[in-house]
Amino acid sequence: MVNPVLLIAVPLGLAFMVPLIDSASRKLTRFVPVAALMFNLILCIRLIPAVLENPIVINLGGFTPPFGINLFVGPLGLLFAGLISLAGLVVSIYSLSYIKNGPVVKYHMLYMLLLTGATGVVLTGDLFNLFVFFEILCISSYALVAYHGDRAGIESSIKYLIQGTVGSGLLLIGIGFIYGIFGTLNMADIAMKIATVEQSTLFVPMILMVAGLGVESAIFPLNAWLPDAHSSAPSSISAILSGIAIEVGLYAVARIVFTVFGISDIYLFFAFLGILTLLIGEMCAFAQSNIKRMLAYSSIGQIGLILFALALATNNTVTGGLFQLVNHTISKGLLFLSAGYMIYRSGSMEISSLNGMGKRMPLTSLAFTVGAFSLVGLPPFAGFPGKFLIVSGALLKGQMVINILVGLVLLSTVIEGTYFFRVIQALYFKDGNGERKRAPATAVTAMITLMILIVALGVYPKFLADFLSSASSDLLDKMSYVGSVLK
Amino acid sequence: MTGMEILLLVAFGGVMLTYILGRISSSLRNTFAVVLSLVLVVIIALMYDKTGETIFYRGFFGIPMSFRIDALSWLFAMATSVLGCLSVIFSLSYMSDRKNISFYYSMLFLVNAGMLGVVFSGDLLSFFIFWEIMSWSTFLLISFNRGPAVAAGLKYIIMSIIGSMAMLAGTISLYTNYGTLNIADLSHLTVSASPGYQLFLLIIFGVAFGIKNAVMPLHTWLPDAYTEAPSPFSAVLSGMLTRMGIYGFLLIIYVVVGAARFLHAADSTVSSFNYVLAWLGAITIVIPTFIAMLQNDAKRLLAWHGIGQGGYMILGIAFGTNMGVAGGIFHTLNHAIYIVLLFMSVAAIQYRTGGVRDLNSLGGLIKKMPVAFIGALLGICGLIGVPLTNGFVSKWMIYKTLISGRAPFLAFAALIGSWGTILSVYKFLHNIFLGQLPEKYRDIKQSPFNMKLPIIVLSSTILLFGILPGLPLRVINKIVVSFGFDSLNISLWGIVSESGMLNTINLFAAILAGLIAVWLFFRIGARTIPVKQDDNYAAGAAVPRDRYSYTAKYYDPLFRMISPYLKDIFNTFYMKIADLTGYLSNGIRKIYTGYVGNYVMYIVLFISLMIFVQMKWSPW
Amino acid sequence: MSFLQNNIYYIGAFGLILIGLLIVLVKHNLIKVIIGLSIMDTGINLFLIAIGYLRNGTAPIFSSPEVESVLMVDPVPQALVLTAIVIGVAVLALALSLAIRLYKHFGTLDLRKIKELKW
Amino acid sequence: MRSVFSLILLVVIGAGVVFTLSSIPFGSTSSDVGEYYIDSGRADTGATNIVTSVVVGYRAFDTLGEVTVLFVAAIGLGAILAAGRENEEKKKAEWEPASLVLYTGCRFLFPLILLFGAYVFIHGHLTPGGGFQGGAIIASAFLMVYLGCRKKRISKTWARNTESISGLVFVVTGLTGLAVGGHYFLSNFLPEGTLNTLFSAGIIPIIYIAIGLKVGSELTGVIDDLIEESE
Amino acid sequence: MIIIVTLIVAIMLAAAISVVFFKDLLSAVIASCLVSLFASILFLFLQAPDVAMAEASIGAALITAIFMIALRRTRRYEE
Repeated sequence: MVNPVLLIAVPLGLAFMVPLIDSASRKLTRFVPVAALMFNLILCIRLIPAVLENPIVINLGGFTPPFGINLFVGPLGLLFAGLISLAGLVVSIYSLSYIKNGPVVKYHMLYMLLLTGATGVVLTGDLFNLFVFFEILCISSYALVAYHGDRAGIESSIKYLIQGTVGSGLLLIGIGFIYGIFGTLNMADIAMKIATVEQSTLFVPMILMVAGLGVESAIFPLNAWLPDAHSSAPSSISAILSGIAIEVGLYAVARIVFTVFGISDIYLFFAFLGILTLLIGEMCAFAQSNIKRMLAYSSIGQIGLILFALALATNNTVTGGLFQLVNHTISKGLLFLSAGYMIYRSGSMEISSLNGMGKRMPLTSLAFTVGAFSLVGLPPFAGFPGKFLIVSGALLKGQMVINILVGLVLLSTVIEGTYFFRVIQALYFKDGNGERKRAPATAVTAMITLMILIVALGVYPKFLADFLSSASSDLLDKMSYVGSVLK
Repeated sequence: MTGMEILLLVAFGGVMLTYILGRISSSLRNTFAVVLSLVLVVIIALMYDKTGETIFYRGFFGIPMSFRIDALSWLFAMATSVLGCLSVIFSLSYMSDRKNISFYYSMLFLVNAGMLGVVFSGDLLSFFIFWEIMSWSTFLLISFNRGPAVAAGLKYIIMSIIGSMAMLAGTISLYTNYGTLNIADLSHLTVSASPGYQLFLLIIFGVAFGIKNAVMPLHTWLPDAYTEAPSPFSAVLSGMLTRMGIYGFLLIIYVVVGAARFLHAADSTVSSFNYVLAWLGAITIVIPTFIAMLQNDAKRLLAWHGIGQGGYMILGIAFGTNMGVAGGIFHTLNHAIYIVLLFMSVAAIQYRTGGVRDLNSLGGLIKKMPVAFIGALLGICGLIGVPLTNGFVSKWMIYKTLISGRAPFLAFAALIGSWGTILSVYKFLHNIFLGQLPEKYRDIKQSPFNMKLPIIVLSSTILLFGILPGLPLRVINKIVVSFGFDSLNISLWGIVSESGMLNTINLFAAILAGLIAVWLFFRIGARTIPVKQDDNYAAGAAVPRDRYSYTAKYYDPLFRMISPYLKDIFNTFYMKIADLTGYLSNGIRKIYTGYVGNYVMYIVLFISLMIFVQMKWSPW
Repeated sequence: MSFLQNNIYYIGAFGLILIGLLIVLVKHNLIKVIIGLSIMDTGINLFLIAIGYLRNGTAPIFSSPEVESVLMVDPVPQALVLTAIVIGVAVLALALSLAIRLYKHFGTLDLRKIKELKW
Repeated sequence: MRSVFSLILLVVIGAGVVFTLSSIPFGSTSSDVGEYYIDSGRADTGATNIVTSVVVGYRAFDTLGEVTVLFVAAIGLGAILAAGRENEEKKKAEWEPASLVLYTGCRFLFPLILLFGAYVFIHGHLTPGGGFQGGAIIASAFLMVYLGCRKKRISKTWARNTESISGLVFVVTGLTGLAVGGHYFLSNFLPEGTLNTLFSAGIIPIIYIAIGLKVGSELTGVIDDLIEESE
Repeated sequence: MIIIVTLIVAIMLAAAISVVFFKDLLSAVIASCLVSLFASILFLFLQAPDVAMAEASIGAALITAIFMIALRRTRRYEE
């Protein structure tokens, strides 16, 4: 059996090695992330059968869980790890040609470490360890947002940094409270002991932790960094931030709220929060004329939708939410990647500057169109099954409040459709000028891979549904989580 | 593989193949397109009188997706494929000098395939999926012409998404309640549904289909879309695509909910829904028809008539007797035939005049383009419902239903509609074909053969169905029976019923006799001398030779009288909503002020608000 | 006095945290905001250590192998704080390098004037 | 106005915190995990400094992450400063040379401080201190040289290679544990030796030395980058 | 003992608050250095010598140095 700790250790080791490799051969460094993420992807795929049978619990350093740190590789964690490797691989291939200027070696190191941090967050079973990996994720994204060193990048990076640091500070205070109350940092251990403490005591730590993680996961009042950072980062990084970083944040929120605390009184509140995030994100995106900002706000909206789905906490909705999450990673990645080259060619982020791109860059425009269709939830693309599952799960609950929220979800889809179709019209049905020029082969490879994935998932969602279903029970079934960690 | 699977495979496979062939050679693509559309017609024709259902896919979370064929879907599929075929043939020369023709053809086939998928769907899931495919591919075609078409396409797709979201909600609600989406199963299961739930289903699906069929308050996408789309596609759009809404109404009211069983029970909620729907249909007849009268754009005029005629169909279907439903379905078919014919005639003229469709700048083309004239003439005869054209039969059936169903106001509304139709389409015919020929059109040619062919085919169909309505009515009767109504008594020549019957052969004889009499009268007693058109008395002033049009202000006093009442207030209303959404969004995004201290403030505010609520009320 | 005895460290810790937050909220000079973040970090560290304290405990170090386990303070928060301090300095260094860049681009550190990205 | 509003919000948060703190009385909480570490830390890891046994033994994975955080920050800082530097012309500021006393003092003190730093991290498992503290002390030695001797610079490649080699040592030690030491990442595969001697506690000194070098070189690199920037 | 601690806490908080009011950023940096320094003394009181060492060497020394380098490059006084 392969050991899941390699998912973190190998990219980390390779990242440490990059300066040495770099002094040996300049060209080789660019391919290090590709190799590392390929390795991770293969590892994830090989782990699937074992994980579906039983979650793998790795005790690091050989100390049993409440005393040592453990990795918990359940279906959910593996789903995220696989998604991170997949998106990371595709984007790293894209970056090969997209990132040409600036300190390229440092870019690839930071990029790899960002993904390592994300993998660590989703696999760890220890609260403080989660914080540490979260910091890796955050700090590398601060640096990557400012990668180009231009005005916008630096400005958004510093704003992101301030908010992110406040958020992680709050998270650390929450962890401190939790340690003070329970005397342990192991999530399974805390989950087991949660019933021994009066509920009201746990409120402040929980809200601090949710707020801290919420900053990264872009839940409504905490997400002000997102549009700036996503719009001014290099497009490959925007794709990763949108597709991986905020999802991982959401994972952490869900893990803490559902598995660790698991007190169902608060779930409905999160459903409302999700809808609020969804509506605000979509409406702000509606009013944008800058394409990357529009995509960024749309990410906020999608996160709201996923949060709503997770917060309903039934197997169906969580499966749907996870499906939507997978879809969002792939589609938004595709959108950012294709938009990246279109912006590169046209030299401006205004939607009007993309007029007539359908003629000049047909494949890139097609990629954008497919991504947009998928995100809006049109069949036969990957967005539809997710939306279908979410709505059906929510209606199955049969509560009037939730039915109304579902109505709002559908309403927001209309808004989302409007602004995406506006861009598609600009691409295809408005006249622009410029010469016809293809995106480079690496970028095309990346986009075609994602397009194939979108269509495949849309046509045959069952492929993922079973796995997602066990992932959702991994998230919701607190007892089996506790049981498998603390044998 | 059953026939339906092969059919859909051919339809969707053709989309790709058309595009790929288009990259190779345009003539190859054109040949392939014609062959493909003919193949579709043949396959569907071979399916006549079959019923059955096959599951074709379980990959969507294990929900079985199936195809189903019965008389209803066969009729719609046949109409779709034939009109699609004619539209492709027509496009061959109409689109020949445009850009992106491969894209045009493949999207046309995609729309067609989507419609075929919709009508052959055996469950609501595949129905929804094909419906969506149909919707977004339509969107890509409506904006094909660029310019103002962009706004039209956006309007269309927004309303279309609203409709499909409503449909999604309804579909999923059915799924969560009954655990299946198979239409046949659902029709048994919904028997026990509460009246409230039935009403909910009808309303939520009604929104979706009402938008597609442009029922009055939901119609605003249609005029722009019809006007701006490429003309051969406008024909498909108005002939079949819009009428998928009618198919949907039939499916939801009479198949899924099964309203025929209890429609006329005293306390049925469904009957009140249908009553409201019938009134909406009546409004949809009257107002758009009169708005049509105000139009000076040939396609826009036809578009408004498209809405108005949709009202007749709704009226017939909603009234819910066997005669009414049959009339509604028949009118759908007839409308498809004559409106496609009219659009094609307009398109032929556009083709030769370089895209002109302004009624006031055309005229006198009758001698230049006689085929188009005959097409337009027969088309408007059908539209009005002149006896011996197909429109007459279906309108007769609807009138008869309304009168024998004691709904005088509805009947009156329908009648008013017909009156308005006559006024406005006469203007249409006159301004294009009669009157004076402008100088610049002195030497335009006949339209090419592949444009004439569809016009001739459709014109003869109008007469055929007008004289022998029994042909389509047999199929329609089967549909009506399958809904649970009593069978109609149909002969090849018409309909036999207890209170008054329709016999078109008698009519034919009478009208023929009348025509002969009139012809003889004028032939024998002719005392006229031909004068030139501009040989006119104009208060002493010389009449301009080039442009003498006494039709520029057609019906002007009438316009001045009615036009203040005929503003499209719904369009204004929706535009207001869109503006409002824009303002609101613009306001909301102002919360991201750009000052990072505020952003941190939001974080702190969030936490302290939570803590405050918790400490004050302790809800947790 | 017993109130102080029981709460003085908590007061100190949360005093620092809240003052740090206050600085971030009301000051608009970037350097000051970063100082605020650093003060907040210090406060958090103090809070964590205070949680692990055991009255009359000794430092968790066995100065000779013979010493039996006496009353010792909890070592876990200390380990956490070691980590947190290093993370703090990492973020701080990054923030200051960004501040230098920002100053180069905008010629000011006043966050109210750095609002090119908004809405 | 703004500050008053902020104060109100912070007071509310403070109230929530006070409420929660009432269930964590100061100075009397004891955690099972902490007690376990104190009781069996020596036996498990062989370090007499229990904090060290937690940092490098029980929670070594955290430490790996933490080293990575510092690494990320150092690279990120380098990237940000480098990205901006590309598009501006180099200008060399004139440094006022340091006085002779300062110069000599710095040069004299520098090896001593280095030695002290090394001592701190080598004895991390025995006495207070460890890799982070030692690394920070080493970095401050370099800082002193930068400030006092002005013109001295450490070689960039040297620092970078130290950084990556020591990082690699950490990871490879962990992977070796995975390979030979009972199939756990970062598990101890070396003999624990006798308590309270320098060569004891298995892999802990190795890791702490690696950490010390890494932290030292990274912080030095950070300072170097910043100073270079400010020239 | 408790009085000393209280005094240290008071000074520390005073130093922290003074950051709000200093116009000279260098003074603010020094104040934050003081905060770290006193915090490290408190760590010592709380029986955490490791942390005290780390805070003194990193928090008080290195961070202050980095701040000062940054201040050299930017602007010393708050606008």
